[in-house]
Amino acid sequence: MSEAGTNYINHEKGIMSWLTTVDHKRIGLMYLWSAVAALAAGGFFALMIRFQLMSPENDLISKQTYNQAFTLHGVIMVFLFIIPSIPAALGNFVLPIQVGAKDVAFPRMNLASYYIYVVGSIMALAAIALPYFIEGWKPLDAGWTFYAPYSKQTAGPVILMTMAAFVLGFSSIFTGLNFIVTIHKLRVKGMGWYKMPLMLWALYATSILQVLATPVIGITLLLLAMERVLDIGIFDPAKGGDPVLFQHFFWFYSHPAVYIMILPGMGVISELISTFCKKVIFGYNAIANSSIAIAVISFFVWGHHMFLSQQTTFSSMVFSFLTFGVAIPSAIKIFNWVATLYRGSIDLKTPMCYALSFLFLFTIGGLTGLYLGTLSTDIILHDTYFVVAHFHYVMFGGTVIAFFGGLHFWWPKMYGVMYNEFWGRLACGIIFIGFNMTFFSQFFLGSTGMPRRYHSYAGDAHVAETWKSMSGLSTMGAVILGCGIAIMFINLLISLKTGKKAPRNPWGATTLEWETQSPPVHENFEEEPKFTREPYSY
Amino acid sequence: MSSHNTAKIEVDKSQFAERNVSHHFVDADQEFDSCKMGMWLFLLTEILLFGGLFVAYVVFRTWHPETWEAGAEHLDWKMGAVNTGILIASSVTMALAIRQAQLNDKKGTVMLLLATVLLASGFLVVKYFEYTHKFHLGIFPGGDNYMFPGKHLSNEFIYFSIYYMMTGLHVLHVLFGMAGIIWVTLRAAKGEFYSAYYTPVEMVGLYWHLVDLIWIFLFPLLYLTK
Amino acid sequence: MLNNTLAMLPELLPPEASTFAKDTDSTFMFITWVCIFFFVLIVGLMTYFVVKYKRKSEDEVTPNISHNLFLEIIWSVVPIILVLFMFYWGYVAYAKMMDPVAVLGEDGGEHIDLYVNGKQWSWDITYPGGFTINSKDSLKMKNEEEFTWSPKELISEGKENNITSYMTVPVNVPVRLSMTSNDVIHSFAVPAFRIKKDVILNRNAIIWFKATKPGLYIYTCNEMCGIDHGHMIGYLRVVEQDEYDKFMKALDVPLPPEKQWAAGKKLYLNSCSACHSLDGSPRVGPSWKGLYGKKGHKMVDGSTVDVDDDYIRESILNPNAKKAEGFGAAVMPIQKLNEKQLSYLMQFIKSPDKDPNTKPENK
Amino acid sequence: MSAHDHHNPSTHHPHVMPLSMYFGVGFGLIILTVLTVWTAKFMPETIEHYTKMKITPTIAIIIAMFIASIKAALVCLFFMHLKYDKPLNRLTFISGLFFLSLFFIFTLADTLTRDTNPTPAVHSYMPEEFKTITGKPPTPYWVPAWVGYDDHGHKIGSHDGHGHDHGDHTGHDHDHGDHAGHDHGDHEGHDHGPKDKK
Repeated sequence: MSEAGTNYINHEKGIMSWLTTVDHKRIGLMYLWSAVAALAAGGFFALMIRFQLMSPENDLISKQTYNQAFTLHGVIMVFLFIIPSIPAALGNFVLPIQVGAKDVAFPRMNLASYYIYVVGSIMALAAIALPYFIEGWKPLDAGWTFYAPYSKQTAGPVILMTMAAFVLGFSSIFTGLNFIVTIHKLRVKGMGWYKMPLMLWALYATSILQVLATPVIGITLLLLAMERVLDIGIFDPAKGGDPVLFQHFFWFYSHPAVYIMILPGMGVISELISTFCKKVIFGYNAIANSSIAIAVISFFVWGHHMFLSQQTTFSSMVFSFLTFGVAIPSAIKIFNWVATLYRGSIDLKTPMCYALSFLFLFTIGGLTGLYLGTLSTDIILHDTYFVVAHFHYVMFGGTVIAFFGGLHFWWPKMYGVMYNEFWGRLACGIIFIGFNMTFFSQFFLGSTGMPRRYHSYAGDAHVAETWKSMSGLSTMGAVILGCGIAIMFINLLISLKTGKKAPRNPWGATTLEWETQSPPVHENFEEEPKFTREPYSY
Repeated sequence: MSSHNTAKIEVDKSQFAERNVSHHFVDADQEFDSCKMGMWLFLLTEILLFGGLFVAYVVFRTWHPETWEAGAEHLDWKMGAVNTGILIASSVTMALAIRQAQLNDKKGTVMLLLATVLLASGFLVVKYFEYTHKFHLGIFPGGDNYMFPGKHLSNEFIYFSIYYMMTGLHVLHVLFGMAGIIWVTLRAAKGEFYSAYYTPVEMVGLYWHLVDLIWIFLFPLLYLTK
Repeated sequence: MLNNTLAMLPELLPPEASTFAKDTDSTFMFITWVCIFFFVLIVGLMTYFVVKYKRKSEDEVTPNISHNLFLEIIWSVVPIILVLFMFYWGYVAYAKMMDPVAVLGEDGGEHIDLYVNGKQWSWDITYPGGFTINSKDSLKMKNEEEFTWSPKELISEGKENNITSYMTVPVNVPVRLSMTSNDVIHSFAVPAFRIKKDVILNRNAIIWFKATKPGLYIYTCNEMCGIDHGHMIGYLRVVEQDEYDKFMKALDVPLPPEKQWAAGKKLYLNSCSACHSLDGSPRVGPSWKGLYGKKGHKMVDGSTVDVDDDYIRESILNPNAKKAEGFGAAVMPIQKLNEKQLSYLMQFIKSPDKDPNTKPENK
Repeated sequence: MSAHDHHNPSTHHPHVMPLSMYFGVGFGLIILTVLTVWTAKFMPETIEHYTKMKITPTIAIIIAMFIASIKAALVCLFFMHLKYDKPLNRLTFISGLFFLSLFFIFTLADTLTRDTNPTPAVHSYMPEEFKTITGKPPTPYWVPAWVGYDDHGHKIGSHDGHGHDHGDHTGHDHDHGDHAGHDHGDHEGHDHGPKDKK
């Protein structure tokens, strides 16, 4: 079919061949580097926040800049980085190969999704930059949640940013839609549903969420923009509207959205643990079904973000009850992964190091969720640093760590080179330490009552010392964390130049993507793939 | 599932351009099924997009039923009924256009698609008169713009906010649908669609039926509130 | 040993200063122990497995353990039972907090009603008698004073007005906060009391609490509300009943003369400006421009009066006794003002244009 | 169909419906539209004329939604071919309705139970800001099906003699003040119009 030595990277040359490609692998790479750029930007704002909060009465940056920093940190990390990171970057790359197809079901739509993402990103960038150039515009400071009526009142470019998020939503919908159809219709002959790699289950569950939840954020943001333009009064209490309704709308998407973020991470971890234990995954059906269960249940629980927002006690009770329903499938997954380790042949390669730190961090993230799902303890913790810490343990300790692990796992497949194991593992260790320093300290900040989004903090006599020392620790950790991530990417980038050539299957994994060459040829497989062995059969 | 009159139709090669299946699909059935499933998923997103507005409608209506009744007084249910009829008729012509494409009737397909566009423009014309009438009365969308001078309840504008949001979004969908129909009409005129390949007509048709579907609910909810 | 180790950790929770704290904290500690148990279990097993089953050779063969129904049932059912407990305790405590009338008794006992009004970017707490304490004052005051600040000393030093800078509640008396917002969403939180609730414009929120431990505590705004969100904090004192009485008395001390006119203006803006203009144009009622001191002010019934202190006083307290000409149809609501507020307002009416205290010669 | 005839598109065979089906369904839709209008506009009077029974807006909307659902089902099943389609597509559509219903149910679970929110304590020292909170937060107004409405859209039984003539589009009379007060009279949004004191 193709000459020896050609692959999807050198199959066509020139910048135009990339910009007009419909090859899912190339689109995956473009998504990957765009998301990494977003990570860098979001990280920059995160460091800005941390340096500001290093000591109590700090005035490193102005209040206005601080508010902008946490808003943009949230918006960029959520909409530009985490949501596309695993599904659109890694998922795009591996999903069609894992199902044994030549491409996703709608390749042109896939490219369109990328360009929509680019347009959305440019709009977001404009919303960040324009206030510094246009007279009368103020930096965006409504927080990534855009809660009405503050988002109606603030002078920042809320409309531009909500429209950016609206556009990015389409990108997300297109990716999800593509994945669902690809998994349903393009699986290689012989691959039944329960013979799919767990990564596919996770991506499938994610896609369901993307397709079903994203339109609701679309209409929410549209209504918010209309609220600002026309003053329609649906969310504005001054006009007889209901800001709590905005929160219902917002969280109907944004709660499932955190599962859009974490589920693909869980899929990656399933692959990693099984591969590097060289052992069949424990409880395949349980893990697969729990992915779907999480996806469905996540639609029932959004109200746990609103226990104190004048939602009625009745519905808080219902939401709290259902929230615990989502804890169970997550717990089941963790137990299954640990059980997979039992009597395995554990090889501590870099991706496995990430998988293990995922287990450690996600366990903390998941368990601390229990405090927030419980009604009475949520009263102490709601809108404090505890929530920030919990969220980062799940999103960073979960998704981003899984993303890094997956990136190392599939790097040889993407670029056909092996990175340096020593530096890879070292970076993983530094990230692990830096992360825990940054965010574990924030649990104490939150439980003692330090609210989030505070530019400076005094604290009352009882907790002033705690707040001061923990914030300082957190800032130190953030610096270490940033260094770790930098080392990781430098190591990966250096490998492009100097890395050993990767074999077809460097890890001894069982899924279909390892049966093609590294990097794969243009249409993925040199010859028609055959589904000869089930995943995880060692 | 075998059906009555399939597979017996001869394709006139002089009239139609034969089409190949995209490279990554195994066969035409797989391609058609994939497209259709993709379209259904897309329609789901549309349903949920409008879902938000319907939720807002129900919430505010249960809170302020008297506002709803007062607001609906200003709507002309006759115009709404006419528009409902127009959209139903356009749905019929759209469905028939797909049928004619399946039957290799190029001319019929094009004519029916054009009829659909025509009916859609009729819908827009009626909507135009409705909107301008309201603007004339001072009923503009939004709390600050609402300046209807007659007697009204203090929060009546919320009814019209929701009215304008719902119908406005629906009108946008009508416009997108029309663009889609014109696009497939042009392609149909070139003879690109025939019994084995009419996927775009079918997709645009599904979209158009959804537009009709949403109006079916909007009509009683907005116009027949009394 | 364990206690020593725990003592080295930073404080986990703020001091327990209300009746809610016990319920909440016991649930909190229960969850904490569950978390510690599962964390140690999971990470312990993980570490043990990683050490024990580290790959020794490339061609190791692993057993095919695909699942174990018994284990899977165990680790599904045990968490379900545990979270049901969490849910139940959490709900019971939360319901008590959200509507604790049944516990504290709306009419069954004494309670204090305070009004909390969140605005960008401070809290107004209104006390019986209409006195309002602003959170910014306590912030200022706290920065000036040491943490060892003692209200008793201040009173003995004659700095009563300093006391009134702090929101103050008595110990062991139920307090009901009716809360609303002036603009965007704020969230009133007192970590030491374990209470928190969002406040929304045009919407009322209620929190009950009963403080149990005297001291100085922080209260915060927890919902992003704009540029100064981080400064929308204040300090409140929990004091014994006798000190609370002193506090209420201190509130009752008249304002210093230079602040009285401003207080009157505030009253005007709150209650009078809708009907009485200051620029001479008639609204629902007569304008106040040049009103004071006017001789022969015509009434509806044809009589005339001189506008002096007595007339103004009567017009405020019994507004419809004498109506000015041209305003016969207007009905002015009776104003509920106490003596002090009345005197502030009258100072303002006498000289609506400028504060007489700044230019004594105008008097 | 074998995997070898990659470029032979004629493997797809359409499922053609008879013309009668399209016209039948179209006709049915028109009839149901007429029925909707009749039930909403004329049926209440007819029924009241003969049985003295009031058709409340709640009943009316339930009937209208029922008919609309039938119409929607007709469009989905026949025009959109769901009846003859793959079960997967039917499942897709139904799952959408399922998740939409979740959106409705859980949002309404909150908004319809709002009356459990307490009113502010009433004291003479209540600050201005609280006086604008009239009674309750947006009161859930779950109109019981047996409560009727009079011609002015007011609940039957609430005789406050404050008739609103909504048909009068040009009315500039004494109620103009009501309109002017609308800009800042936001709180009235929570009140029921007829009870406005102005």
